[in-house]
Order: sequence, then structure tokens, then C-alpha cells
Amino acid sequence: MNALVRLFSRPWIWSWGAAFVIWFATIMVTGGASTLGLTQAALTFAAFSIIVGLGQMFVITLGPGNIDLSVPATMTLAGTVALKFMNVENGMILPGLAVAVLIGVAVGIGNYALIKALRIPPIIATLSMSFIVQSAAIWTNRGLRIKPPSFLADFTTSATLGVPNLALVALALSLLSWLVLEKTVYGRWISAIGQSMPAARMAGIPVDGVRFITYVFCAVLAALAGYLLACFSGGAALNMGSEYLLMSIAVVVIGGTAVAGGDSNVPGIWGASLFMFLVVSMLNTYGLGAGIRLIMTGLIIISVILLAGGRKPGAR
Amino acid sequence: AAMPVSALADTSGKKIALSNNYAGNSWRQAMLESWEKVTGEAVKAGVVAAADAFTTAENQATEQAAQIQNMILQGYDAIVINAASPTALNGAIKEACDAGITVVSFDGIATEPCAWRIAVDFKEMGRSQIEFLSGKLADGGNLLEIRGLAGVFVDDEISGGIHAGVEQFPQFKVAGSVHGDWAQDVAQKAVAGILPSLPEIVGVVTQGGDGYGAAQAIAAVGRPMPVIVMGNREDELKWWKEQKDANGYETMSVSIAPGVSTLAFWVAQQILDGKDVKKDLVVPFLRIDQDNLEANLETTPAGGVANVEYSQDDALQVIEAAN
Amino acid sequence: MIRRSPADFIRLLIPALSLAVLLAAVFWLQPRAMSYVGINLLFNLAVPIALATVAQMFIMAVNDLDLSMGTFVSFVACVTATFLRDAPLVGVVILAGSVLVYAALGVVIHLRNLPSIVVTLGMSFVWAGLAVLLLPAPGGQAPDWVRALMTMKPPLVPIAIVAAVVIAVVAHVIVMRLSLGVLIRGVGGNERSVERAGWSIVAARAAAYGLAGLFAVLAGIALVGLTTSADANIALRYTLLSIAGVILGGGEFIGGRISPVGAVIGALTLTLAGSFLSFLRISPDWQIGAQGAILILVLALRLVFNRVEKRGHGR
Amino acid sequence: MMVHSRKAVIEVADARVSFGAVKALDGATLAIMPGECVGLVGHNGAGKSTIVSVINGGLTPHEGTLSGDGEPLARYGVNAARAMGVRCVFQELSLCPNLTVAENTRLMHRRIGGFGWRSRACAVIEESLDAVFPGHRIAGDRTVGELSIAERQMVEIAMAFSDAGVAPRLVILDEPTSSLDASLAEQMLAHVRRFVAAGGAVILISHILGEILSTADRIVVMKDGRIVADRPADAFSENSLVETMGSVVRQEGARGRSQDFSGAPPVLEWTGGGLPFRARRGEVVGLAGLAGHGQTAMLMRLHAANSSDWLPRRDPAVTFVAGDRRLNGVFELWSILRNFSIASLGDLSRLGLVRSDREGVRGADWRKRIEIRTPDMENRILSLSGGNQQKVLFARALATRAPVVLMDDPMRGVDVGTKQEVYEIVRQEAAGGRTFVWYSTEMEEVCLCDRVYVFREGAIVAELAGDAVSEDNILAASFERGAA
Ligand SMILES: Nc1ncnc2c1ncn2[C@@H]1O[C@H](COP(=O)(O)OP(=O)(O)OP(=O)(O)O)[C@@H](O)[C@H]1O
Ligand SMILES: Nc1ncnc2c1ncn2[C@@H]1O[C@H](COP(=O)(O)OP(=O)(O)OP(=O)(O)O)[C@@H](O)[C@H]1O
Ligand SMILES: [Mg+2]
Ligand SMILES: [Mg+2]
Repeated sequence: MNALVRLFSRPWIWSWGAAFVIWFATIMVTGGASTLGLTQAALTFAAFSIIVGLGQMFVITLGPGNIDLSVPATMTLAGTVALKFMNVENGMILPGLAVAVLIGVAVGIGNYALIKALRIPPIIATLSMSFIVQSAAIWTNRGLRIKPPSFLADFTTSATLGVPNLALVALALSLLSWLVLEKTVYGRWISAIGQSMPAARMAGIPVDGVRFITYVFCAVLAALAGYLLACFSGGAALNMGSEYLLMSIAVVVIGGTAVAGGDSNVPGIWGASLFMFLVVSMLNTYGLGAGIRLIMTGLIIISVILLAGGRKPGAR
Repeated sequence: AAMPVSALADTSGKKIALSNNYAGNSWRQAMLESWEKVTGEAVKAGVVAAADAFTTAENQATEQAAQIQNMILQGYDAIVINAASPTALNGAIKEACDAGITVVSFDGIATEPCAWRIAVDFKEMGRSQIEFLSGKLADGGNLLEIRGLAGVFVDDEISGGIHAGVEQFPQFKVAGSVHGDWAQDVAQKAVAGILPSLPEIVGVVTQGGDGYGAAQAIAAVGRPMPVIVMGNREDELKWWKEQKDANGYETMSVSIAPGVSTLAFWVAQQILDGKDVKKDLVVPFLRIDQDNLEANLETTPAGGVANVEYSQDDALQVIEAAN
Repeated sequence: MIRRSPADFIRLLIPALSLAVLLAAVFWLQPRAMSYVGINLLFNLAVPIALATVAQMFIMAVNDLDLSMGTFVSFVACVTATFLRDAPLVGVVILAGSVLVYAALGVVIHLRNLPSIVVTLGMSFVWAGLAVLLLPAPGGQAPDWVRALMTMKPPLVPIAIVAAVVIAVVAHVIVMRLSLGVLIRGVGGNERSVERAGWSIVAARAAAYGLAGLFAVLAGIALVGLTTSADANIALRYTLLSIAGVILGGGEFIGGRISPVGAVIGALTLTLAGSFLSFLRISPDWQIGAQGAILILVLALRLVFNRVEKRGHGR
Repeated sequence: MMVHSRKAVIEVADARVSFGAVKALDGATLAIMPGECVGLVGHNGAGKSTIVSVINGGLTPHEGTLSGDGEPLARYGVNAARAMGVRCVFQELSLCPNLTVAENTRLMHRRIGGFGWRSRACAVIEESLDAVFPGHRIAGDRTVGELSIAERQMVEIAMAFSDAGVAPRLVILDEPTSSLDASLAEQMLAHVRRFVAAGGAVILISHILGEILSTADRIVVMKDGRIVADRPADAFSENSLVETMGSVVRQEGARGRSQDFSGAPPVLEWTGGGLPFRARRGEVVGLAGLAGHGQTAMLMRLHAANSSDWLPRRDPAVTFVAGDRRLNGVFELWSILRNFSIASLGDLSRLGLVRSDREGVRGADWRKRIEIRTPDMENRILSLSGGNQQKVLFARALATRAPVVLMDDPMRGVDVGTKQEVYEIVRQEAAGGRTFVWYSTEMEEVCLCDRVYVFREGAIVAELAGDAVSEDNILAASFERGAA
């Protein structure tokens, strides 16, 4: 009984529960025949939201007002430039990855420069930055679709032991993030800054350094997601990131990370990402129109937060 | 020193602007490039004084309306518009007309009566897909429909045409419908999500730009490949070609050529020139079939879209045809 | 009359100056804009944005954020272009109902202690869905009175300026002069002490959200008056625009520090920034980026002024 | 005194309040008569703030009754209390910083509504400020956020004594002087006496026992949620009061040591306006002067100059003990242990990974060393009383290897017993070679320092060392050329 209570006090349980219910409702339509296909598809596509969500979570953990709206533009720029750079050659895969990461680093530096040097609130700073990055993406390849190297295309679209490779990548990144947040000094620092920046400063935490690294990390993860997404969908498109603006925020908050900062939650991102994909699949499967589908999505999000909300942040 | 290209009034002092609401995909980029190429030559030749292209930061009717109002202030003689909404720009377009400016809309057309429209028959674009499928698959069967962006005019029109087609050929049934937002990756994701719960699909009807994504999603789960109606992106055509070479895969491609912006340019120039032009013009959509696939693929730039650019003569023909 | 403290004055001075500088630049680039018609063309689309910004400001006053502003204004636009014209009574009932929904959101967010960002994120899907149901394809038509109102030609001063001033004055009176406004800002500043003075925080939040809903409804109506018709995506941009407008106008995300006049000026500045870029004739590739650059520039200006102010005050 | 013939303004009988397992009030009975000032004292967490909440209507006791003017009060709440003329200055500042003084007044007094409320509110608060703090120079249209902490506290106190329709009858002051310097505190206490003489009632809560003894007519001592003594003020001396509260008085002769530091190496230096600042190894340097004259700013500057915002430092040069716990002290989501260890993670980690075993050992060590009263270091920090939270902040700072400890009036609201413990720790650490820079608003603490810098208007105006460190000298320096 007590264990059950403890379980339900976990912030991530609600997103997992919601994802499971919807998964079940969807496979029931075909009497279970679609179980494997749906699960694989959900894992594959959730992987992208997970990767960008992780980065966004680090930023949101930094406290109220911290958010990165440049995620979609970064994905686009990294995807387009990396694919152009690799030019369909398998030998260029790693240099291409390095280029994507470098783009992430550059965007992260730009973001934090605006926030710190010009004192622009993060929400506006990253929005402005995203316009510039988007322009850079347009300028570099003008929307041409270049195919990914064949090895990468195969890797991103296939599975290992039935688990999509992308989900494995997301899992590795999640474990890394979890380790960083829970076990490292840096993780403590982020959480402290998120609870109170003045207190963190007075406790001797290098606040600017930590925030800077966090914004860079978020941009790098976005760039990585862009790189993978471009390879997965057979080429980069100028609008390929747009979906991930609201998505990256939604999966973080539905996953149980405190919007007020200081408290992050890695497992919740998985639940929320699967949930966001499955909701659309379910409503498509039931043949509901776009209007109804949107309304249901919204109501489900609100119900999840209503069920999970009102909880006191757990002692740690 | 310019050649006399027109027998009527001179437009060499006129300025034309392109109002564009979105630049985020290869179709729009091709559209802008065609515009730049064709109008650049026209300006050099002294046909018009200027032909500037403007794109809004975000794909929103409100921003485009502001952009049009700015163009009025900038003193353009004609504005060529690819409209974000057929009706939401009417206020701004009316202001332009009142200021004596010629307004020509294309692709995304505007319903304001004072503007000219170069329309594609989107309904027919949808219907013809089913007609084509009925020729290929006499027994009919289940179809998957990939729609565009919800709430947008073009999406509604093409989808209406598709459903009209299904009524006409009742052996077909739309078993599932998803919104792919005219984007490869979104379509891929949506299809992958609904596919596991669908019965066998014999055909996929699309709105262009999303065929390759659908093919990828279907290939990923190892289902038999249905007939996917393609758009005009190079990757779609290339995939089709590969399949054709490998197993004789047959399909078709319908789309609207991004170069239609140049047609709109010439039409605007003709109107400024004093030519009497009907308010509603129609351009045929671009259709690629099994036999002219290779030819089209050859002229399509790598990573770009199949395109047709128009000349002044083409414009004159279209204008004549309407009269 | 009571004089405002210097901080409040500076808070307003910066946005006002940015607007003035931008306006001067626009007039210099395009002297044609310096006319009755020109000014109206520059600013009329700022009117709905100003209303939405004021709406967002009410939410930000109680330390919340509304991510559904854009979809809600789109929804209202759809209602205006359909019901409000064809069946005015039904239209009014729907709009009044949606204002109540906003107030109810405030209540739920407060009672269940929910993050407003998530709830409004969810609501943005709901409003978008309702809008798509109402108008699956763009269409509808503005009620004649709305159209007449928005295209009015008052003597001397164009309607856009008249409307902006009216909005600013009304918002100022509500927020700065009425006790209700003080209460709402008080909730943003120190919720606990307001509660201990015997006020109902739930009611204050409901009022703030309700007022936001009301102004957002006006934004939707005004927008349709300008565009003559609606679609489900017509105002999606207003979410970020309204937040940026409040910030440009000197408002802050937390602490109940807001300025209604500043918010209206912020909305005008954002609109004008777009025109300015258009007049600059930047290469199409970089037009989007330039919008980002100008946002940065205007906000950087704020920093410069803040520095100057600090130096003036520093002891 | 004839007050006893009248009926009590408010009477709390046998009130019980518990928060979970904590019995915050355990059968407390208290009656406040008109025309008396009741001094309420007790250790941190004794239940003083809780009984205040009950009287103020903010908290309904789980058991027990309330009556006012002899009548039982059935449906009592914040609004009923205000209507009866009960006013409260809360322990933590409770004004809205984004509003002006007048607007705050409007919120506090529900009756100042209607057209033209602004000027009325302004008049009400300015009149009251003039009465309590003559010569205050706070205008009604100033935004509270721009005021110094002391000025904010003044506004709050004036607000409680202001009259806008309902005259104040019972004013509760919960640690009102914690941010006021001596002269302002005296002005306030004088007003309390005037108010009481005119028939008003006051409850005065303070950890500064001198204030209580000089101002209160009657003193009520609380301990663990119960009232353990209730006698006229003359019946107490400072020592007997402390004894009743349950703290052991440790008699200390002034500074205990009078060492010459001129030979010790300087570890911290700063030159700005005024005299230069210098602190040497092993020294306890005091920052004194009237509240809000730049002492905190100085500490912040010293901290900023000696720590990096960009790169982590393995060997921090300075560490900081906050006075304003809520703002820049505790991390509210965290356990006591995490709050304790955050500043010394560099020593507790390897390759960036926190070694939780070492963290736990170190935490247990310090818990014993400075007696943090908690069953488990894994409990949330907010489960501690204010004084114990403060001890955790001390432990956090002292557990680092930083040679300099900056302290920003850290004893605010800490009870006498805890204070003595902390003084002892400071003395030991200083003997071990640590340097302390200590800002305090309490003269007694300043007098514990080896050397004192006196601040006026943002600059150091005097340096006192050794036997020159005395209340008279500090006051003289603080007021030089000033009002005094
Ligand atoms: N909201 C609350 N939740 C849980 N416990 C509480 C709460 N408020 C008070 N307590 C507990 O009740 C007890 C009495 O607290 P109270 O604030 O009345 O003490 P106090 O005498 O005012 O102490 P101090 O001198 O530190 O101000 C303390 O043990 C405290 O931990
Ligand atoms: N949210 C809470 N949860 C648990 N306990 C609380 C909470 N808020 C307050 N308390 C308890 O109430 C007591 C009184 O709180 P308060 O803020 O008055 O601190 P304090 O002990 O009086 O310290 P200070 O005098 O420095 O303010 C504290 O000891 C604290 O343990
Ligand atoms: Mg207390
Ligand atoms: Mg205390």
C-alpha cells in the first residue's frame, strides 16, 4: 500500500500511465494486431522528442523564465548543413556529426550571449536567435534536399533486436542526462540555480558558467536531433524542426519537471514523448477529424496535468 | 537601349513586388529562385524597373497583410501575391486596389474581387488521383489519404476533390486520413502512427511533398508497397524511378509548378501594360506520368522540385485562352 | 494626481523612445508614410496585437503566462466571422462563454496550483481544434459594424492611432487606477500578503484571466475587422508577439511589474519593426533573420537605458 | 493598573494547533487587555508566530476558543479580525514590492475604496509614518521595491498603526525591529508606548530581550507550544528571562580575547569611497553603522570580487552566510543534507561525481558539531525552524575550505541559545585562522568583533579596534555630522 502511494507520488507516473492507456486503446482497434508496429513506431518517433526534450529540460530546470525557443531552427540548420557537408558519402559521417555539434555549440553561445550580455529574457533572446538561425539555414542550402549517407540512413531507420536504433540512441542520452542530473556536481548546481539564483551565487556556484553550459548543451542536443531526423527522413527540410517547438516544452512539463525550476525528471520525458505520439496515432486510428483531434489532445494534456498537479515537490 | 518587347504602353518605369508568406520548404525556395531568375532578366532588359521579392518571417496572414500595406507605402505599381489565406488578406488587398495598385494572386489565391487570380484547379488535382488509381486498380480497395495543414484553403480543396473522386469511383474507400502538413518528416511520422492499425492499403493519395515520407514509413514496416501518388520533389521522383527500374512500379505525380510565380509576374506586367485581362485565369497543374518521368527527373535539380518557368509569351497564351 | 516614481517613468521612457527612433527611421526611409493614410497603414494591424498584448499583460501580472493567446484569438476571429455576423446573439453568447472559460482557467490554475504554461498549452490545442471545426477552410465574413469600425476615417488622426490611445488609456485605468488593478498586481507582487489582508486570491486570478479573455476577444474582433475574414491559423503568431510586446513595453515575467501603456507601445514597436525591415529591402534569405536582429536591437536599447538610469541613481 | 477591570480585546483559550506531528500550539491561553503591551518571547519554533496567526484570523486553531470583548467569536477570519481592529506586522516582509506605498495601503485597508482612493491612501500612510517615525522621508508614491529593507519595515509598522475607518485596537508586532537600526527601533518603541498609553493593545515579539524588558508591561514566555510564564515585566531580568525560555546563559566577558593582528597577513582588501577595508588572517571584522548604509553591498562586492561566476573553483577564497534566508540562503526543494553540502561539493566529489557516502559522513559530523535539531538529515530543509535553518547555513559556510567567511546579519531572528552556540563556533574558527567579516544590526554582536568598520552613506567613515570598539564610539561614528 505504502509502496503504491510512493509510486503515485512520482511525478513521472502520470505521463507513463496516460501513454499506456492510449497505447492500449489504440491497439484494441485492431484486436492487438498492431501492437508491435505501433510500439516500434512510437519508440522511433518519440526518440526525437526525447532528445530535444532532454535539452529543454535542462534549461527549464534553471528556473522560471528559462526556456529555449531556438530548438526548431537549430535542428533545421544542423540537419541541412550536416547533410550538405556529408554529401552522401559514408566516410563523412563523423565529420558531419561534428559539424552538427559545432552548430549547436555556436547557437548555444549565441543564445547565452544575448541573455547575459544584453540581459534579454531567455524567451525573447532565443526567439530572436531562432529567426537568425532559420535565416542561416535558408541561406546555406535554399531548401535543397540532400540525401543522407546510406549507412546513416540505414542506421536511423532500422532496429536492433526489435528496438529501433533511434530509441537506443535516445536511451543512451537519457541515461547520460540522468547520471549528470542526479550524480554529478553540475546536476546539483543546475537544481540549486533553479531554486534560487541569488542563493546559488552566494553558495559559490559559478552561476554563469553553469547556465552557459546548459544552454549550449540544449542547443547541441537539438542539433543532434536535427542531424538524426534529417538522416531518418531522407533529407533535411527547412521546416523540419517546427513541430518540435511546442513538443519540446510539452514533453518536459507533462513529464513532471517543475516549471518553476530546480526539479527535473528524465523518465517523465519518455512517458510524455510516447504519449504525445500515441495520442495523435490513436485519434487518427479512430478516424477523427483534425478539429476533434486537436481538442482531444488539448483535453488529455489538461487532464494529465490535473491528475498529476497539485502535488508538493517531493523531498530529495 | 532595351528591346521593344511590347507594342502597347511602356512598363519600363513600373515596379512590381512579390509578396510571399513562407520560405520554409523547397517548393517556395524554387518559387523564389524562379522569380529571381526570370524577373532579374526582365529588369535587366528594361521591361520593368524593379521586381522585388519579400517574405514574411512567419507564415501568417496577419504578417502578410502588414507586408502588403508596406508595399502600398513603398509605391509599387503591382503586387504579386502568394496568399497565406484566400480571404484574410482581402482588407489589405482592397487598400492596395484603392491606392491604384494592380494585384495579382497565384497559387494561394485571394478572393477580393479587385485582384486577379491565377488559379490551379485543386479539386481536379485531387479527383484526378482517384481517376488514375481506378485505371490502375480495377478492383478498388482501401486508400490512405495524406492531407496538408489543417485549416488551410489548399488542403480543404484537394481533399474535397479526393473525396469527390471516391464518390465517383465507389470501389475505393478512404480507410485512414492523416495530416502531413506538406512536410516529409511530419507525413512520415503520421503515417507510421496510423499504419499499424490499418487494413491492407492499395493506394496513397497525397497533396504533394509527402509521398516520399509515406513510402519510407510503409517500407519501414515491410508492408507491400501501395500505389503512392507523388508530388514534384526530386526525392519523390527519384524514389519512383528507383522502384520503376527495380520492379516496374507505376504511379503518377501531380503538383503545381513553383515557376507559376513567373507567370504571375508576366500577367501583372501585361496588366500594367494596359492589356485587358480576365480576373480569373487558370494554369494547368504539372502532371508527370510513367513515360515522361525520366525527362522530368533530368530537368529537376538535385534536392529541388520539378519546375516550369514561364515566359511572356506563355503569359499571353494563358491570357488569350481565358478570353 | 500623484507623480509616478522615476523607475516607472524610465520603464515607459525606454519603449517610447525605441518607438520614436524606429518611427523616425521609417519616415526617413519612406517619406510617403508620413501622412494620414501612411500612418494608418503602418499601424492598423497593430491594433489587434495591442489588444492581445494587453490581454497577455493581465496574465503576466499574476505571474502566469498564456501560451494559448494566439490560438484563442484565432478562435475568436472564426466566431466573429461566422456566428457574430450570421447569428449575433449566438455569437455574443459564445464569446461571453469563452471569457468565462478564461476566468475558470484562472480558478483551476489557482486552486490546483497548476503551472499556467502547461494548462494554456493544452488549451491552445483546444482552441485550435474549435477553430478548425468552425472554419475548416478560411472564410466567413466580418460583421459590417466591425468592418465599419476598423475602417473609420476620423478627422486629423487616423483610426489606428485613436484605437491605440483608447486601448492604452482603458488598460491604464484598469491596471493602475482601479482597485482591481492594484489587487491583480498585488497578487503578482506578493500573493501571501494580499491573502493575509483578507482578499480572495482566487477571485483576483479569475478577474485577471477574465480580463485577459475579454481583451483577447476584442483582439479577435478587431483583427477580423481588418482582414474581413478569418481562418483557424490567422493569429497563431500572437502568442509570442504578445509576450514580446509586454517585455518590450517594460513588463517583467514575474513580480507583477507591468506597464499597460508600455505594452501598447511595445505592440506598436513590433509592428513597426516589420515595416522598417520591409523598407530596408534586405535579401529575402535574411529577411527573417533581420526580424530577430531588430528584436535584439530594441531590447539592447533597453539595457543601455537601464545602465544610464543606474548610473543616475547609483550612490 | 486599572486595565484589568476592562474586557480583553482578544482572548485565546486553550488553543491547539498541530502541523503533522509538530504541535505548534499545545494548549496556549492568552488574553490581551486594552492599554497594555504584552511582550512575547520564546526560542525559535516555540509557537509565537503560530499564536499570532490564530489571533490574526489567518489560522483556525484545531481546538480551543477565541473571544473578543468578552463575546465568543464564532466565525473568525482575517476579515473579522481586521474589522475588530486587529493589525499585524508579520515576521517576514509582507508588502508587495511592485506597488507603491499608497497602493499597498489600499490593499491593506479594504475601506479605502472608491473614487479618489489614491490620495486618501497616501494621506493615511503618510500621517501614520509621521506619527511613528518622525522625519522618515518616505513618500506615499514611492515603489516599495525601491525602498531599503529598513524603510519597508517602517512602512509596514506604520501601516499597522494607521487608521482608515477602523482604528487599530490590537497591533501585533512579530520581530518588527529585526531590520531597523537602534534609533529607528527606539522611535518605534516610543510610539508603542504612546499607543498603549492611549488605550491601545500591543503584542511585541522579539529576540532582543532589552526591547521587551524596556517596553512591555507584561511578558509571556512560550516554550514548545505552551505558555510557561506570564508575569509583569518588572518581575524579569534579562537573565531570568533567558532562563525561563530554557536557554542556558553563557556568561561572556566582552570579546574574551584581545589580540594584536597587525602582524597577520591581510587576506582581503578593498578600496572604494571612504577608508580602505582590510581583513587579516584570524580576525573577526565587524561592519557596523545604521542599517542600509552599504554594509550588505560591501559584503556582496567582496564576494563578487573573490569568486567567479564562470569557472568553478576548487579552493574558494570566500564563503557567505546569508541573512535573508528565503532570498539567498536555503534551497527549498532540497533536504537538509543537500543544503548543507552545496558549497563544498568540490571536496566531496571525484571526477565530477558526488560521493554520497562522504557527503553523508560530513553531514553527520556537522550535525553533531553545531547541533542541528533534526532526526534525519534527509528531511526537507523547511521542516527546520528558522534558527536551525540558519545553523545549516553556518555549517554550509564553515564546511568549505574558504579562509574568509562573509556574514550578512546572520542572526536575524535567531534565538538567544542558538546565538551563543554560533558565537562560540565563530570564536573557535577564528582561533583556527579563519577570517570573519560580520555585518550585524545588533550592537552586542558588533562588540564581539576584533575590529569594526563603521559605515555611513555607503562608505566606511571610521575604523575602531580593540577597546575602542564600544557602543558609544560606534554610535558616535554612525551619526557624526548627522542628526545626533
Ligand atoms: N506551516 C507550517 N507547517 C509545518 N510546521 C509549522 C508550520 N508553521 C509552523 N510550524 C511549526 O510550528 C512550530 C511553531 O512555529 P512558530 O512559527 O510559531 O515558532 P516561533 O515561535 O514563531 O519561532 P521563531 O522564533 O523562529 O519565529 C515550529 O516547530 C514550526 O516548525
Ligand atoms: N511550508 C512549510 N513547511 C514546513 N514547515 C514550515 C513551512 N513554512 C514554515 N514552516 C515552519 O514554520 C516555522 C516558522 O516559520 P518562519 O518563516 O516564521 O521561520 P522562523 O522560524 O520564525 O524564522 P525567522 O525568524 O528567521 O523567520 C519554521 O520553523 C518552519 O519550520
Ligand atoms: Mg516566528
Ligand atoms: Mg524567527
